[in-house]
Amino acid sequence: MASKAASTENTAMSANQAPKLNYLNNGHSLKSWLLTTDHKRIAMLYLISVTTFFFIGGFFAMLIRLELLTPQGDLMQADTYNKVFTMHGMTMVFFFLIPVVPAVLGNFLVPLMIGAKDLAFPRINLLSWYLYIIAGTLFLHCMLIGGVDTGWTFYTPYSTVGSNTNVIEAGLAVFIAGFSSIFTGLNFIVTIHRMRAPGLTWDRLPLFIWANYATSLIMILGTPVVAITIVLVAVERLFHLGIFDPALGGDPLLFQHLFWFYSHPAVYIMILPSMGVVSELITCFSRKRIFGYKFIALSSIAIAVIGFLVWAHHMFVAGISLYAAMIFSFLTFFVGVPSAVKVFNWTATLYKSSITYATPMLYAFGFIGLFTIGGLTGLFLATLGIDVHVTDTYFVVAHFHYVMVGGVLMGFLGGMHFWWPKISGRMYPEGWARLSALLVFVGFNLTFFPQFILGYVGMPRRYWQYPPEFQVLNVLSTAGASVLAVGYLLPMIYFLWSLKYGPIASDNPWNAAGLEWKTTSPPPTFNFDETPVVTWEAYNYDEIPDVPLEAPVAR
Amino acid sequence: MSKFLPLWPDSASTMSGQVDALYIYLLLVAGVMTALIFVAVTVLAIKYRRVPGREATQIEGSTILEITWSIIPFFVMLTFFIWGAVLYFQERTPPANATEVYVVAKQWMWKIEHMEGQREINELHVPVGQNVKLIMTSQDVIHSFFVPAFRIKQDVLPGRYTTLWFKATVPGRYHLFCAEYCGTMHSGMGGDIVVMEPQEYAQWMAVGATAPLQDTGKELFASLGCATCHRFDVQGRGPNLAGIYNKPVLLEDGRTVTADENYVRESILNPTAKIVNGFKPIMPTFQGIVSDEQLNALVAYVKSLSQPPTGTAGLQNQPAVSPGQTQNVQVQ
Amino acid sequence: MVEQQHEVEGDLTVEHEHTTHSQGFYLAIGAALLVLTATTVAAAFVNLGPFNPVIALLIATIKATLVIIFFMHVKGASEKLTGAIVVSGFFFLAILIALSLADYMTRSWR
Amino acid sequence: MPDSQMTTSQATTGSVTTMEHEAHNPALLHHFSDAQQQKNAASLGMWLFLVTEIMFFGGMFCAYLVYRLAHFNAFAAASQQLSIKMGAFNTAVLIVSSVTVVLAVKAAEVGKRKLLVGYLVVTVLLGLTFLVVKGFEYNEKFERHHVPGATFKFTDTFDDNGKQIPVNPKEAELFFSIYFVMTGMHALHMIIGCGLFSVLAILSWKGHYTPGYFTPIENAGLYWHLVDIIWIYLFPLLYLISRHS
Ligand code: HEA
Ligand code: HEA
Ligand code: HEC
Ligand code: CUA
Ligand SMILES: [Cu+2]
Repeated sequence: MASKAASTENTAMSANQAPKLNYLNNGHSLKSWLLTTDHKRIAMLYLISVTTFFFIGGFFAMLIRLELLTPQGDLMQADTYNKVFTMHGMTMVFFFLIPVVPAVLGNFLVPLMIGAKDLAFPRINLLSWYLYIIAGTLFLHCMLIGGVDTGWTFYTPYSTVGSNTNVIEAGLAVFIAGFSSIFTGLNFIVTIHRMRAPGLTWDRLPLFIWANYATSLIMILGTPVVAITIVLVAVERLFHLGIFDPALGGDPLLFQHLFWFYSHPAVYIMILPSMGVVSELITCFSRKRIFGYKFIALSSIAIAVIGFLVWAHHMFVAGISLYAAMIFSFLTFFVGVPSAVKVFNWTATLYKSSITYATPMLYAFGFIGLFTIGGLTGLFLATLGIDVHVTDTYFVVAHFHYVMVGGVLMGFLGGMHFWWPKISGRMYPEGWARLSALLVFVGFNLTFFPQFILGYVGMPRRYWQYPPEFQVLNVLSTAGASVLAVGYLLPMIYFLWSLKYGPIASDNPWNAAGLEWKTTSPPPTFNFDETPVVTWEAYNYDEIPDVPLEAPVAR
Repeated sequence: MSKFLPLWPDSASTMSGQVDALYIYLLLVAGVMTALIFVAVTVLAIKYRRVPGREATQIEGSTILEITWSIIPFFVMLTFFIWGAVLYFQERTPPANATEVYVVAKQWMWKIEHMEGQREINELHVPVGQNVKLIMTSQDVIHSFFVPAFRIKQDVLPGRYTTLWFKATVPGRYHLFCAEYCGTMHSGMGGDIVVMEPQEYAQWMAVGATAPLQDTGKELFASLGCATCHRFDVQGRGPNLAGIYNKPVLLEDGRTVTADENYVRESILNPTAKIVNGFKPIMPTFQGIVSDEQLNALVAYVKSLSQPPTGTAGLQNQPAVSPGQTQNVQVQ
Repeated sequence: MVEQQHEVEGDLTVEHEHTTHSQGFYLAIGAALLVLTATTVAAAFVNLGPFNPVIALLIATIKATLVIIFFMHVKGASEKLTGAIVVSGFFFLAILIALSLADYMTRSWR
Repeated sequence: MPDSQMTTSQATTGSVTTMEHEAHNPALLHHFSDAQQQKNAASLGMWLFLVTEIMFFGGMFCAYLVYRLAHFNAFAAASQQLSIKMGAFNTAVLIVSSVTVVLAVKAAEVGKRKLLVGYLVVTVLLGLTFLVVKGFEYNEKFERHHVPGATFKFTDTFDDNGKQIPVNPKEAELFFSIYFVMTGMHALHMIIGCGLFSVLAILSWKGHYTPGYFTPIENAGLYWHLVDIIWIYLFPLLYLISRHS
């Protein structure tokens, strides 16, 4: 349907050469977008929708920070605050962070990087976006009719008997979003197995593909469990089929087991694709093959698999058995190893390289630094004796923002800058981009570093009011959040600006190695004019001339 | 703790120093690792910045390096695990001679029952130097008992008991927080732990004491008809409950369980869930008949039927002696 | 109805090996499944102590394996990948159950 | 369902390529290089989907096991209120339907259109039989107040031999909660399966499938077998607890 001859309607292009038919100008009607099966267009649909949800979630974050400026709960009611942080968490996790890298960059890049014309099931891909939109709309509706206040974790029995907000609707939204994510994962796995270009063997795959493969495994194996868990909560609320109800001899901790069986691996759904992005960025901007390709590739799989063995580290004080706690703590440390392998290999790649400080690379540096801090504090939490004190305090809040915002979001922004020329055919303004990278980094640390201290001195999370001695640190955090907000608004503005005014990008502005750079920018609807045949390893930067790159030379 | 910019929490229990020590160790390791990576990245990024004419040298990787930097962090993490697990074991194993206090949480308050019968709300008075074991349950949703100055925390669940123990070391008033999100006034569900010198504590105890908890339990035991089946002289239709607490019980299906608080609680609420070997499943359920507070009293009574392992055990075994008096003897 | 059991017809466009078995074979497997069902029911009424659930699950597993291997053509037909996927599905389910039970079974330990 | 979608052969994107597909394989989509690749992709996709189904039910099986261990006596007493006759009958019905499905796939493979349609229709009928029996069972539960909630009552504390096991009705309620959730989810899958096969039967009748292309039938078959397997476990776990005592 996207195939209407488009050249006639194509007046928006301000290029000097005749624009080639590409996925963007191949049909301009709304219908050609809403019914597209082109993975690149679906990626763009996702980009628009997840960005929307990011700003909604960010809006709630600002409300949280404003409320916490003073110790008394004076900006809003306690109930309102509870809804605000719940909807912040749910929006950010289920409607932003889980889909963000796989569904936007993954959707766009997986077929391109493996030399395929599209994902294996293009219509399921579109279906998965629609599911996401249905879920998102439902969640928005849920917010408008009063929201939900269970925390993003839906803990029973509060979610079944305690709360009188719209738990079922929010649950249904998460349930549907889950299926969207399952279909994305399924599509990726099949595509990676079945659609690789001739010669593209598993040991030649870009690390981004490996990362998305590992992510997809988690999506397929974990998401159904959270889906059924949420169904059980809904059923308990609706029909009083008490599955977790202690009055019937049910165990509320069983809910937590089932929930975290998915939701711990889910944090790797978030981080793994971003790690894949970072591998791409580091190699390109240091003009080097990656150090320890095999180990980085396998560590993604290792993280995905081991990630399923550690879930009860969220339940150390919840009342699980002493021995189970020890087993889970022990297993948790195993996830640290493959993560460490990645960090060390990225660092080693820099050795004897030739580094350009383009914006994507700045984000990659930011990722390494912040993920290291976030990950190491994860080890604090995995340490039993410490977790007892810091669990459910701001220490945990700081930990996960370091990995999720400092890690995933940094990786995503780095990737967006890196592939923007491929996506849009335009360059973004480098100067502004570097400024915003700096703002994000500084603002981020100012926001979340004080929270580590807050947590250790004992400020519990999900608190609407707090003892006055915690105020100074909270003020710092709120100040940081305002800087952060500016840092996030900037890219949004200049990306939009560059769509019209940015310099036209060449097919391969960074001189990068991946297959995605071997087609035009933006790529044609079926990606490659002829199917590429791969005869080289990934990141063969030794064979690519180190000519000056387009972007850092300010245009 | 600075009242303006607290950077470190108060330290007021035997646990807090130990947790701090481990925390400092972790901070050191994490600090070193972070510094290492930050410095490495910065130095490499500057040293190998793009210079026209110089090309990157391609290096493929090194298995030896990979193994080294997998194994070393792993062993470092192993030290975290071991130290942390030892501490946790200590945190989760109440000493046998601890004074027991029952805690009932509900939205959004803490109800506290001392063995001596004292009741408090949102405040817990304890003497310095005394091991205190909290036996906690919730009437509605999950809450969490959190005392930052003691570095302890435990979720409080509906339908069962969880326990927590501490030994306060410094007199003073410390925050008690609810750390598990439990609804509207979650952030208001706090209170104070008041740690007192033993004499002061004894005075406080002496005021307003009612019947000791296990006495209430004893009355209930009679009035609810438990005593018709559970007799202490001859074998009744139910097992003799004297001395069962904390002892292994052989069940009908061959399993053995320890008769801890949760077992006693379950035996009253869901008697058929675990049937004692040699008995018929005839005990009726008391679910919905006894309240959480009454349950606590019954459990306290059943426990009081067991002789304590050592002579210096908690107060609950000498109901005859006035609490104030014993308290002085108690303090070690 | 089913007169001929010819394996191949002329107009195949996909060169794919035939994976199915004969009709009689399927009926035999079906019969075996029915017999096993009867066995489970019967076994449930015999007191085998702790082995009752074991037997029940064992028979169920045999039945499931028959269905997977012969009806779903995991053996012989498709590649190893299919087998790997089935196995990994059950493997992660086993992790869920085993580690959850690791908590429940040890709660009363001291 | 991943593959039923492919059956609608209006290969929408890339209108040029739709013309190129091979004569006997109307559903070859433009982005696959050949029919074999498409078939392999579809089958891999289906198997992955089945894994998600395993995990979906797996969550419930996990809950079931945990509670069965904690409340064995109540589970036994409650389980004995279920009708073995209906359960066993339904098990048999499902097994037979699995046979008809596999025969349908075979018929498709050798291009016997009428036979294929016949088997599919029989399968749907068997599926409906299962659901009707299930309906009777549910109805009985309503009548006997075995449906969890305010009206729940559990006084039938006698086992098959007339021995009394007084269980806390609350624990029995827990069993019935799990019973309804698990069998309900299973029934939902049966309903979906019946719908699926009805559509496939119509499409087969219209001659959509050839020996060269019958992937949707194969994949729907796989789905049906999985639903069967889940019941194979549900039956002993729910109906056959401690029947001997
Ligand atoms: C992207 C998301 C993400 C990621 C990647 C991680 C990664 C990790 N997380 Fe985190 N976590 C969350 C998101 C994430 N987490 C969220 C959202 C929560 C809270 C949920 C809620 O309650 O709302 C949480 C909570 C959480 C808890 C529970 C806290 C509590 O509630 O009490 C724990 C406990 O073990 C934990 C541990 C870890 C560990 C060990 C890792 C590891 O994977 C980290 C591994 C990385 C490294 C270790 C760094 C790199 C390594 C080196 C530089 C090597 C050097 C190391 C040594 C020499 C030791 N996390
Ligand atoms: C991807 C995940 C993600 C992301 C990106 C963020 C981003 C942020 N988060 Fe969030 N957070 C979570 C996931 C995330 N969070 C989760 C899972 C929880 C737990 C919830 C729970 O307990 O259930 C949580 C909880 C949480 C808390 C704890 C609440 C509590 O326990 O009481 C706080 C407090 O500071 C916080 C702050 C922030 C801030 C300041 C940002 C900033 O990074 C956001 C910056 C972005 C913007 C600000 C948007 C861009 C700017 C605009 C839209 C301009 C217009 C805005 C205005 C100024 C009105 N978050
Ligand atoms: C009808 C008789 C009867 C009544 C009334 C009764 N019980 Fe029991 N109780 C039994 C029997 C029989 C057992 C052993 C079988 C079992 O475990 O269910 C038992 C077991 C117990 C146990 C576990 C004992 C062990 O050795 O492990 C406790 C604790 C207990 N009862 C407490 C109580 C309390 C408290 C009450 C009153 C509120 C009470 N019982 C009322 C008959 C009774
Ligand atoms: Cu009680 Cu939070
Ligand atoms: Cu986790």
